[in-house]
Amino acid sequence: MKKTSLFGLGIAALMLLSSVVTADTAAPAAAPTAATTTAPATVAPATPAVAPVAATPTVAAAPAAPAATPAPTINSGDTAWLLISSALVLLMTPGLALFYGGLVRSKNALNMFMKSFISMALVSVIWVVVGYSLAFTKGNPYIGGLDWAFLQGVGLTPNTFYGATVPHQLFMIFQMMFAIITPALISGSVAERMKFSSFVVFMTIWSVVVYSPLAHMVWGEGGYLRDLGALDFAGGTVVHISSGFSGLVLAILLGKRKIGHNDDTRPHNLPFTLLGAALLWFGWFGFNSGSAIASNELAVSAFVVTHIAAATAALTWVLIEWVMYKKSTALGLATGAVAGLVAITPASGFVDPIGALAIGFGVSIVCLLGIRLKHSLGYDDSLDAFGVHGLGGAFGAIATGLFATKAVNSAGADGLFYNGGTELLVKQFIGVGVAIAVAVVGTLIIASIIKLVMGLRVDQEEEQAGLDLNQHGEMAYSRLT
Amino acid sequence: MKKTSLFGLGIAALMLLSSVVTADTAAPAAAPTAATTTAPATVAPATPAVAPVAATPTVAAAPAAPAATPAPTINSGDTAWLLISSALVLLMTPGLALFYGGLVRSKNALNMFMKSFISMALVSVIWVVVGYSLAFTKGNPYIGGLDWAFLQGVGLTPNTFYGATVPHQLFMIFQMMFAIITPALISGSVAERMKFSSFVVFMTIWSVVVYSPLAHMVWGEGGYLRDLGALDFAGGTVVHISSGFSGLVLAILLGKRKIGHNDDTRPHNLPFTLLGAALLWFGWFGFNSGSAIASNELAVSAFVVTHIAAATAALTWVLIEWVMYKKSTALGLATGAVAGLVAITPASGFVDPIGALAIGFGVSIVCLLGIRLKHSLGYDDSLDAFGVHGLGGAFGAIATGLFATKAVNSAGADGLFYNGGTELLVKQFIGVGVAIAVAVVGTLIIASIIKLVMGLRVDQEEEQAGLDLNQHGEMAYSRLT
Amino acid sequence: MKKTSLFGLGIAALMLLSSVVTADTAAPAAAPTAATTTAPATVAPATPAVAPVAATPTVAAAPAAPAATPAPTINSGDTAWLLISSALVLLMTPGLALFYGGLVRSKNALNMFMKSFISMALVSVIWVVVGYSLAFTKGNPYIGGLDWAFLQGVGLTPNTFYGATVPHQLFMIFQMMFAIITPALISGSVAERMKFSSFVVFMTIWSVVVYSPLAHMVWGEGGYLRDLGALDFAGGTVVHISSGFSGLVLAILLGKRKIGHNDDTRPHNLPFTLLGAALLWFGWFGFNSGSAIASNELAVSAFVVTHIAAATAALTWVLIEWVMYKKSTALGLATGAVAGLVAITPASGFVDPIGALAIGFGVSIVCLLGIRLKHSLGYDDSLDAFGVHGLGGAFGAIATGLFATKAVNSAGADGLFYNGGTELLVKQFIGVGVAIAVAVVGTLIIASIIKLVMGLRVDQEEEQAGLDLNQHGEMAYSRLT
Amino acid sequence: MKMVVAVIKPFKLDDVREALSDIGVQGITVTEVKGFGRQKGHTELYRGAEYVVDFLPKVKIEAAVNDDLVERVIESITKAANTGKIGDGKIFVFNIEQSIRIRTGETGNDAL
Amino acid sequence: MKMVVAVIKPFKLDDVREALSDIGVQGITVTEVKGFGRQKGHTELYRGAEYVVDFLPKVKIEAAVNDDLVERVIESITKAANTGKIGDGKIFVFNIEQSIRIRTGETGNDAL
Amino acid sequence: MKMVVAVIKPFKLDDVREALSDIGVQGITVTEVKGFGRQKGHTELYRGAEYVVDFLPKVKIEAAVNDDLVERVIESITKAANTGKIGDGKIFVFNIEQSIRIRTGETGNDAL
Ligand SMILES: Nc1ncnc2c1ncn2[C@@H]1O[C@H](COP(=O)(O)OP(=O)(O)O)[C@@H](O)[C@H]1O
Ligand SMILES: Nc1ncnc2c1ncn2[C@@H]1O[C@H](COP(=O)(O)OP(=O)(O)O)[C@@H](O)[C@H]1O
Ligand SMILES: Nc1ncnc2c1ncn2[C@@H]1O[C@H](COP(=O)(O)OP(=O)(O)O)[C@@H](O)[C@H]1O
Repeated sequence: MKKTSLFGLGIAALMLLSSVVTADTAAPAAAPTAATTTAPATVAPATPAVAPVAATPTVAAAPAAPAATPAPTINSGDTAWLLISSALVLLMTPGLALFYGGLVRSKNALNMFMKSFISMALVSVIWVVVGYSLAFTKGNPYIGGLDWAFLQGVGLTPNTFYGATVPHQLFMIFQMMFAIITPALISGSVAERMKFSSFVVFMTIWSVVVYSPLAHMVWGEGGYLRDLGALDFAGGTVVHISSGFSGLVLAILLGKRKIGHNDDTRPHNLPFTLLGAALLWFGWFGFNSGSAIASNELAVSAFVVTHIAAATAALTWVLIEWVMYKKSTALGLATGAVAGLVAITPASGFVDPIGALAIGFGVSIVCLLGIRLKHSLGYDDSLDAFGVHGLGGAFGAIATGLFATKAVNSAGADGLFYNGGTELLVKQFIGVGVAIAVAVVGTLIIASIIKLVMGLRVDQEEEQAGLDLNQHGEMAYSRLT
Repeated sequence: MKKTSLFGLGIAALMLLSSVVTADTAAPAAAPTAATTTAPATVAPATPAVAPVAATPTVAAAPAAPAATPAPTINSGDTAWLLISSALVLLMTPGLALFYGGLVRSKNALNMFMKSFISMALVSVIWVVVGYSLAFTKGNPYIGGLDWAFLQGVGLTPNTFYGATVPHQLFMIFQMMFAIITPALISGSVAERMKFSSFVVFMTIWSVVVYSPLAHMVWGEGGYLRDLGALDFAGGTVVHISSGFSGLVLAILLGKRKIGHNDDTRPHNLPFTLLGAALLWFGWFGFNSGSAIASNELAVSAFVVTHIAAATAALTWVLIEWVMYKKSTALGLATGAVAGLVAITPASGFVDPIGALAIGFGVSIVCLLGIRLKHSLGYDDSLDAFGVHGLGGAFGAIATGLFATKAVNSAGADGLFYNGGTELLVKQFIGVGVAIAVAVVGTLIIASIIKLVMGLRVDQEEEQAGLDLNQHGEMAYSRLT
Repeated sequence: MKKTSLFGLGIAALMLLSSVVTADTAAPAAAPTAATTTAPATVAPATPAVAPVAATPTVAAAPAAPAATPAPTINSGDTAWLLISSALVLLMTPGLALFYGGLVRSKNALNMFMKSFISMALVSVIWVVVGYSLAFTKGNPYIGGLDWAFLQGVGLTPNTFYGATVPHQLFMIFQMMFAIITPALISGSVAERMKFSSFVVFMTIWSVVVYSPLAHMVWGEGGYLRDLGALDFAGGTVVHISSGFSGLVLAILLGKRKIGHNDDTRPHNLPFTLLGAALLWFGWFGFNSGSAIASNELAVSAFVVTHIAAATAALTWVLIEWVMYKKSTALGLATGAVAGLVAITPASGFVDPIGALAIGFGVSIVCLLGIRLKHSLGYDDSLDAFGVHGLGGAFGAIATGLFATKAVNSAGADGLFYNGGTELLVKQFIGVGVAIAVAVVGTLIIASIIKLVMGLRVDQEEEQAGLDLNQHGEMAYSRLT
Repeated sequence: MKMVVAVIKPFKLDDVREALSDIGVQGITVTEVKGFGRQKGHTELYRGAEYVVDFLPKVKIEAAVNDDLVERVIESITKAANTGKIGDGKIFVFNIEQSIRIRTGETGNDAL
Repeated sequence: MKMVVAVIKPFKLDDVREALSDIGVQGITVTEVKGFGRQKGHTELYRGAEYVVDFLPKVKIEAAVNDDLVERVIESITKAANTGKIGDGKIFVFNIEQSIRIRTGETGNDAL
Repeated sequence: MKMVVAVIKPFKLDDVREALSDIGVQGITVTEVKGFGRQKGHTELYRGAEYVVDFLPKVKIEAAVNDDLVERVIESITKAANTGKIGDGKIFVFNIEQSIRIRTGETGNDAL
């Protein structure tokens, strides 16, 4: 019975999807080579080609070439950097698993690991089947088409729109790694109580109906926010706002964990959390710097500001703690670093080191205060996916509107503090608003249906015994020799 | 007394070796630059240069250059990718240590770690002294010579046969990392009972008399299986079949662990195992994609299919578990992922994403069923090195004969499902057969001699107390504050 | 009150600093492009440009180009390798945290982690503000100037002196990672008793007044030891001698830990230590090989000798243990590997594989014996930062004077064993002497002042309860489910 | 004085602790233990095979109390730790011959 | 009722548990402990130096049993845990004044 | 024979062990426990918020001794474990009805 209804749900979702999709996919998804010339045309001076800019600031010769290039050539250095960047971004998901896994009680540790690791298995396959196609074929402004389903047509020659010097498949797999970590981030809000099966079903649908469309709007050819000129270099809206706000909605729908007054809910293994934070930091270089889709000046700049923002945010967090409590915590340092990385993500291709210092400093204040909201408002954002990724991502997206400068990326724009007026800032707010809307509405619908069909939460006894045992039939540690 | 006999054994092995070797090393191992022209000549259209193909499918211009190139030039992008790939493959061995270490009881944890880590120390030195030379100098079809012993003549200019655009030493060190992890894999079959000293002696001899010859046959210039046209892009036979089947033989020779009916033998730290799986997955990108010996389309293709196979296999495994038990385990996901990575290894330079889906799907079924064999047949393949690497490697090698396509790699061949007939499939079976034969016979002989001379197994009391204490004089954890 | 005095201390330090600095910064720090022509002039044949050699042995054409190159061009392969190398070196600091963290009792684990992680936050910001500028602007032979404070003028075009083919910011961030790990290394000498706040203050001042000047002398344009011709490819003096000897001084000033006769002070988690060693090894490829500032033959050579030295040292250590105790320890293997990596660091751009074997073999003997000194001399170098990094670094620097060969790096020199006479050896001794002097004097002054102002050590009760709780308000593990 | 020892389900610790505190028990000592009893262990999975783990994590509480508090302590624990399901655990009462507070040297009931 | 407490070598736990189960002991509670005794600790190595660790991992078993079962319990444990080597451990017997099954409120022998 | 049970501060274990050894106690068994008592737990920090952890790590020592050694054992522990600060812990004495050395089958005082 339950199975049937679930199946029905799947069909419904797919139908919904195809109705959105088919309208536009009939229109010429076009030869990918034609895309480059089109893109600049429609976006003109006001609308920069965001993340995968072929023309980096210092390469003045680039615009001269378009007509002459019959077949784009692979650049081995760019390819090397994007290959390793893809691997680095993949590593972030186990990093996240460690980060989250260390923060829960040991009886729920494997469940946290699994809610990240399953994404590596599941979303990868979804991405091959439809996800990449829905996100990156031309389609309409809100979603791509199905032309690239099962990676048909996604070959080893470059797609000049997305990356003129690397094989198209490489861009595809790099983007896959983003699609993997995003739903895994959500698991931080639902820790210690959400059914594994429900989370997996949620992740499946969410990846298709929330992530892919949002990625399309922000990064896809002809995407609404891209064409609007809202800047998101490496996924502040697509990855962090979307996961953070979806987490918040889920946390509210799930309700609070059953925790006694004096129950010991402390992190069971902070060294894991620190190692996880380190792997996230390490991998984030691929995330942000790899988003230059080249091994060039822009990649270097993104690398540098990413690191500076992470360091500054980490330092800011522990300094605040020091002022408040005369103690500096390891978790605070780790949380600050992650917050800094989140906030710099959308900005990383557009700001300079000074901007990075400012963003890193600001985000720790925002997140540290933001996390306290849950105590007063009463939702159980267990591991602060919303507090760090939702708020940090929103802060970063808006800060991009303040600190962006064409001195770093001529394909970007100038922010408020760099003589750019409020134009970019307004677009950034629109970007944030759209991302929040898509995430909240999408999650509300998906989660409500799942709640109805199969339930969202383990029963109380299972919660007390720990999710590892009853959801996975395993325990993280065996103690007797 | 024991020492003397061991010494004798060493001498005997070396003599045996040199008799095989010397026959051919007198023949011109030739100036490395001459090799390129020779290689294509002998292998002609029917015999593709396997892993290190200079000419990738899309680079049509490549064949035009041969005569004009007086000194091959280093490509910085290719070099960068192979440098980082080498580092990635090295990281797999600690990854394996974590994977295995987490699976045993805590009293044997360090022993598992050591059986991997020691390979990083020991096999590296062996490789410098004789291993690389025996594997990659021209020699005869079954083993190379000693020309490159102590890396004499292995310099910083490219060896055009093995990699025309990277320093020869880089190819050497990349291959070293493969030689390191392979004997470490075996330790999974002998967990919790094999003497450390015996394992070290075994590893030393095995590396020289099993690994190097097999690597020579499959990848070495003039190697038997290479010239036959059996395909093994990144080591399905050399690494996985060889270690898996050697593990099986050792497990049988050792006998079962002494374990009481209700003894708690559960993994003592599954988060370690998951982290290990993640590092393996991460490092495997270097393993497979680095085997293109260039940062080009082939590397990208190998990267993509590697990831897809891993993800698909992981997903398949947990789905089977779900169907069987309504639970999905973390260990299952990790095991599936590793099985997928194993199976795609030989195929990674020859199949497309659809082939990767198929291979990933198939291998989890094979391994999940295969592992059950040990319960019925009664050997104690403790951590399933045979079940995952032996069976998975064999499956992958055979599947290469089904799914290989020249559309991905013109230097490869077409498999059964890609209009290639059974020709390739037959060669693949031969490759599998040879690898099994070499591994089984080699291990039988080496292990039997060691058993006689110094014994293979710790005594019962040591086994009960745990190997960490009596083999290493340490314990993994101290509990009292 | 204490705050005020600390503030005064900061002011004083800065004033001292500026007096040293200002003398020279008035002089033309010059347009960076002019630097290349100057550098060769002053250093002539006898004084090689050390680490960042533009001219690698095989690139004979390099010197011909200077006049013709109007704007240096970015090489994507070199950039890719330096990007990933920077990430790799960053990862070493968490690796170190794991290495050290696993070695202490669990009640002090987070404190060890924090003493490394804080450096990622703190020193990064210091480096941006003044550190890089003090180390790498031209300045005088002992310290650079403030021209590049806040990274003003450190842009995305190459600085031809430090790296002609990569953006200047990339060289800056690569060097930042070295500045981060160095003070973290010191924490191994002060484990389980030094106040976190005092360590942070120490680290801040030390980074500015010890690290930056030393880096300037060894690597900076016009630096004293660089111009002298003392060789330190990747930081044997700057990183390892400086941290090791500073650690020794601190350990003596702090006094011994309060430990009962039979207190259990065993490592609380050796798997962490092993994982940490693995991450160090992995990251060290970036450290040494990245120091070629290019993806070329020199990078490959550095990679190869780095690995060989690590492996040989690890093997040597466990063999010595085997001879002494018929046991080989995991900690011994890890310690040996790190010692090997330390010793090869200064030599890595100058020696060949045979030199690497010798250095790896020698350093384990030196460190194994050296560590015993503490038992007889009575200082509590808790985790042997001095024993491994101080002694190992000194050994490596001197060994560079023995094994260096121009066959590997024409910009280097020939050592005693390669027909170079004692010239280089003498310079190496000078380099070692200067590094020790700067470290010891600097640390003595800084630590003495801190001791006076705020104390160095936690009180006895805090030490007994463990530093995690009272310094950080957290515990590493929670045990009750 | 009596030592009341209770072996209970781990997640009930907090309830029991509070219940004891409510009736004036000033201190307890808690140990993590593994219990074998009528409540059979659970099955776990290992690479596609099921197997039984025959013990369960339990928590042992030790409370030294004044003789006249014993009955109320038993009652409190019984109530707070009860789920009605098998495996709720046991209470055992032992006689304490002497008790000393280390800090002060106080003995007997004063030491509790 | 008596509480039979045995401190044994960890790897003997399974044997002892089975032996007790064979003679009808329905439940036991097990704790990991460190033992100091005549059996000296072992030496371990730390960076080329040897040092003594003076305790050994042991397992403590607690079985509450009917008075008339005590002797057989002692006998079973003695037999199952015996290796004949130093450090095999001890058995101590205590008197239980009361026992209660939390789930049912049963007391005395019925509670075991 | 008596079983002297002491709950002490963890870092005092070594001192207590040595003190006991000095007066001829041949063996002890040690367990890590969590203590709730008058000594309030400590505060910890979690992402910018403070919270109270209401238990403290303690160590439980069990020493079975000859009747006439009991007083000296108590004295030794009291002295060695004393810091004068709250939370130093307690000593409880129980009666042992029987004791057996598993290895030899010796009973009574000979078994200790
Ligand atoms: N005879 C016994 N002696 C010591 N501990 C016991 C005994 N019987 C049960 N226990 C402990 O009590 C726990 C619960 O007992 P069990 O028989 O499973 O259920 P119930 O308490 O409902 O009868 C066991 O897990 C074990 O720790
Ligand atoms: N007097 C004692 N009180 C409590 N526990 C003891 C005592 N003596 C020994 N034990 C426990 O019994 C274990 C074994 O004792 P030991 O003296 O080593 O050997 P044996 O049991 O062969 O006499 C010790 O490790 C300790 O845990
Ligand atoms: N009534 C009790 N029963 C069992 N254990 C107790 C009792 N009271 C205290 N303890 C143990 O003794 C420890 C110290 O007691 P506490 O009241 O904090 O300080 P003090 O020993 O100075 O009176 C507690 O942490 C607890 O483990």
